[in-house]
Amino acid sequence: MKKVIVLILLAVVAYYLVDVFSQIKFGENRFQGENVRDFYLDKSKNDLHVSNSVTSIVVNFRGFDTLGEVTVLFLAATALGSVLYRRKAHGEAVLFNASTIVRSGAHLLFAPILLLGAYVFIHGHLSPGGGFQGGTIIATGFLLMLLAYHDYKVSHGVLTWVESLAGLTFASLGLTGLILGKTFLENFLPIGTINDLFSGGIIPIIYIAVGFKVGAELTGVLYTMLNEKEYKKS
Amino acid sequence: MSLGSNLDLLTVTFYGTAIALILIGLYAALVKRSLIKILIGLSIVDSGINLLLVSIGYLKGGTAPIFSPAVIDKNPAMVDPVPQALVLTAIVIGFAVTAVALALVIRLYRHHKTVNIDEIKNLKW
Amino acid sequence: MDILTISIIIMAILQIGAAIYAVIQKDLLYAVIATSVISLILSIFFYVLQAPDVALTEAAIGVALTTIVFVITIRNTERHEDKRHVKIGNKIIKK
Amino acid sequence: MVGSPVQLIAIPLFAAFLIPLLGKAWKELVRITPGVVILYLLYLSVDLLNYTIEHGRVVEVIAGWTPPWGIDLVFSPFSGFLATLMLFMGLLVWIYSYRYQTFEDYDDYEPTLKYYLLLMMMITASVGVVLTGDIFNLFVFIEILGITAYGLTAYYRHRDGAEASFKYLFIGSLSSTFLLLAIMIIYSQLGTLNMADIAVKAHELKPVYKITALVLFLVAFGIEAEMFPLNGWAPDAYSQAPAPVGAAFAGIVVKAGLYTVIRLIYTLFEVGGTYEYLIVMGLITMFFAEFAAFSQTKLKRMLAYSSIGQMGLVLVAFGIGKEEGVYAALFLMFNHAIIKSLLFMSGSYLVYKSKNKYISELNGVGKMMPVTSFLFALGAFAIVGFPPFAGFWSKLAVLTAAADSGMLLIIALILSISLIEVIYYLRVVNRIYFVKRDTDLGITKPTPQAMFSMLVLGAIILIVGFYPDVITGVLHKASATLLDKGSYINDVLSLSQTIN
Repeated sequence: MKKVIVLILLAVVAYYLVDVFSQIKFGENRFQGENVRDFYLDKSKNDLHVSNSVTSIVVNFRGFDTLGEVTVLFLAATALGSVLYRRKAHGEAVLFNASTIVRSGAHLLFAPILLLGAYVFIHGHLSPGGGFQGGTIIATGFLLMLLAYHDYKVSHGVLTWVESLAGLTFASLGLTGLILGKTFLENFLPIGTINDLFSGGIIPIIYIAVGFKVGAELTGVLYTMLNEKEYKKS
Repeated sequence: MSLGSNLDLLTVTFYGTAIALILIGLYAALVKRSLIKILIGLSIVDSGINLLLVSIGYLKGGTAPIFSPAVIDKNPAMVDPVPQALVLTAIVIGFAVTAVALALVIRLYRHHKTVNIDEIKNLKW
Repeated sequence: MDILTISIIIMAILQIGAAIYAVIQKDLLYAVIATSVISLILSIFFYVLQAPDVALTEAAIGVALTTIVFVITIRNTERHEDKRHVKIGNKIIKK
Repeated sequence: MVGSPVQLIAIPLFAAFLIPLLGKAWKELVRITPGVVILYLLYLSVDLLNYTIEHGRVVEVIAGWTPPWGIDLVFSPFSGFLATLMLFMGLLVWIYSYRYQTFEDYDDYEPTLKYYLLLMMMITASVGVVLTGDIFNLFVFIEILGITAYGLTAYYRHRDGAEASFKYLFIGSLSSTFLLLAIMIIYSQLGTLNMADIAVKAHELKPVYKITALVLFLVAFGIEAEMFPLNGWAPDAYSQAPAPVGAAFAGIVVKAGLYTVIRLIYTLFEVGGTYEYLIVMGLITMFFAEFAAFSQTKLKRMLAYSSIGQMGLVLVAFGIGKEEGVYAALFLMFNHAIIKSLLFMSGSYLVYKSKNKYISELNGVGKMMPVTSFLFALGAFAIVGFPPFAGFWSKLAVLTAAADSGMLLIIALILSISLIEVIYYLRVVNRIYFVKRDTDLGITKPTPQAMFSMLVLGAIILIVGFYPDVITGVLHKASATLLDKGSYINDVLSLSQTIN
């Protein structure tokens, strides 16, 4: 019975979705005159000197969204910790170590993965990638170590420091713009020449901060969840 | 790499796949009784939505919206970067919500020793 | 029809197939792996649609992190979907 | 003017990142900082509100890109009034939860840190929802609001919080899915995400897009605003969350949800029939919620259903439209925030020791906890609209607005549904004062902080009850602002620069 209702509901949704989207032409230039897309592309190249226009949108034009997004991750890590928190575990954790091959492999890969992550977020304004991508790559590096060594410890204190300082950098860069008489998150540094590493004013700095923050937060999330082990009754 | 010919066919493929994913995911989320299956359904819906959003931003013959040294002087047509930025946000938010949801599932399992929705019924559903 | 179009269509079919498999499969671990296949193909689609930034994000978050978080949950809970439990008094018996 | 609207968002975000570090220095700072931040924001907000009432709305541009290119925050008498109300309620909720006893059972540092962080960000996100002028930014704030609400609902380990939270999360995820779909349709057709710009261009939309987007928006926002039939999550979340959080849901979060519906219908789209739709949905919501509240045996669930019913009444008032309707709706929202929070705060102390929180366990508690019981009774009388309390004036305003528009049937329906409300509230008050105590449950005295918050709320109910003029001026101004769509668009878009 319930299935039938759901299927009818889905059929209605499907009908309208198909109806609407069949009228939106794929790959067609829909916007004439002034529009957000052309404005962003133009300003990204000429006013901000950032070659990756997705980065300039994420960090500058719609930087407020990104601040919110970083906050969502931060709060998700907080809420997750609050949900899974227990004062003390009962009994002994059931754990196993990965084989030697996996462990040495993980050890070997760990540093290159971190380096790759750092590369991705430092070059976020020049090439595809950025804080979110780089941060996630760094988190996967830590994930590898956490999986290979059951007793691999990530210091909670260090994570908190990195997370907080990166977040504070983001927020203070925004507020600095306000203090200097401009608007929140507005660029106040020289913009350099396009396609240089040092270009785009505060954009790369913010994206690097985002990279650190996302990396620390995702590592924290994974660490919290992985520590949620089965306990032997004792 | 550009998607030149057969634009009609590709329209059907991308939009169709995205809508199919949304519907399949919604079906799983609404019908299945396992909490984890419900969340799998929701994450499939997210995938569908993201695909739809990026497809809308595509421009025939456009390049990626990056002014790399190779293309900067040619002034090529570029795909719309705005939906890409939105999807970037949506993906990260989706992950955050999924992680919190799974933590809740673990907590529910600790209490009820089950993840079946029919057996977790202290509150009315 | 060029090779790119054909491969896109094949991948789309694979993706829908993976989605259906993820929904009907009773073993949750396999279902989760199927969702990670969806994300992988999605990431390729993003690349084809000239969205390399999104492709990178989806590859890292959708394929790697979401999957691992699901797997951790399944390891901490139960692996099969339709396990029935019978409550007798305070004890729960798994069938 | 002391500051700009963006500080209302930026400062708490800054503080949120700072608090984990402050906690390392002195643990008490984790509790104190959010309160100090909210107090400062309240000062800022009141100051801005005064400024806007005199000089018109303040549009804050972010990152130097004027609308419609960048994101903007709009602090008008309408949104500013709601933001101020939210911050004020947030401050009281913070005072109430300061060293709230059940939390002290978890005397650990970690849960305390998380509670205060989540609470502060929940308030900030609500303010953000109200202030933002960009539709995708609205989505981001709704997600922040969602995540904090899920975390706080599941805060207690010994209740069914996780279950309520999962339900909330499931419905919330569906809501954000629909919201994204709607944003996508709008963007694909209009190429803009700014609300004022959308309002200007909305007439260019083909009907099919317009209707589909409107329906998707209504479903998404209806979930946040607890509209029927999308409110199944609300009673569980209200009753399983810690008491201060329940008060915050009623006083703050619902207001943000309602605001989105109103902004959608009053500013974004003008489609024939939406006002009637609001009235019908409001009446249905009211009808079902009040009946459900009538049949509840647990106190907090009863209060939650009653809260949904009140939201239905607000929707009806907004549906009546015109200046009187909006004025009545805003007055109702104000009263609901004050009174329902008081009911949650005092009610949860009345059944503090009880495990199941049954209404029958309230028997005779009036003699044991005179002040708290008195405040609860005051709230109960005020919310059903007895004169001379605050609730009377708002109900009167709704009825006048309906009468002015000649909607006599609606008056009759509202009055008859209100009768149910009167019955079940009086039933509870009767139990508190006139039924002999038959349980041996002990009582817990409210902490001084909690007592302070409740007394402030009680005082406001009385003051507004006797001198409604203290608030009506602001409300008139706010409702006039909401209805003046042209000046909203003009104020936001006049800043615009063009592609050069």
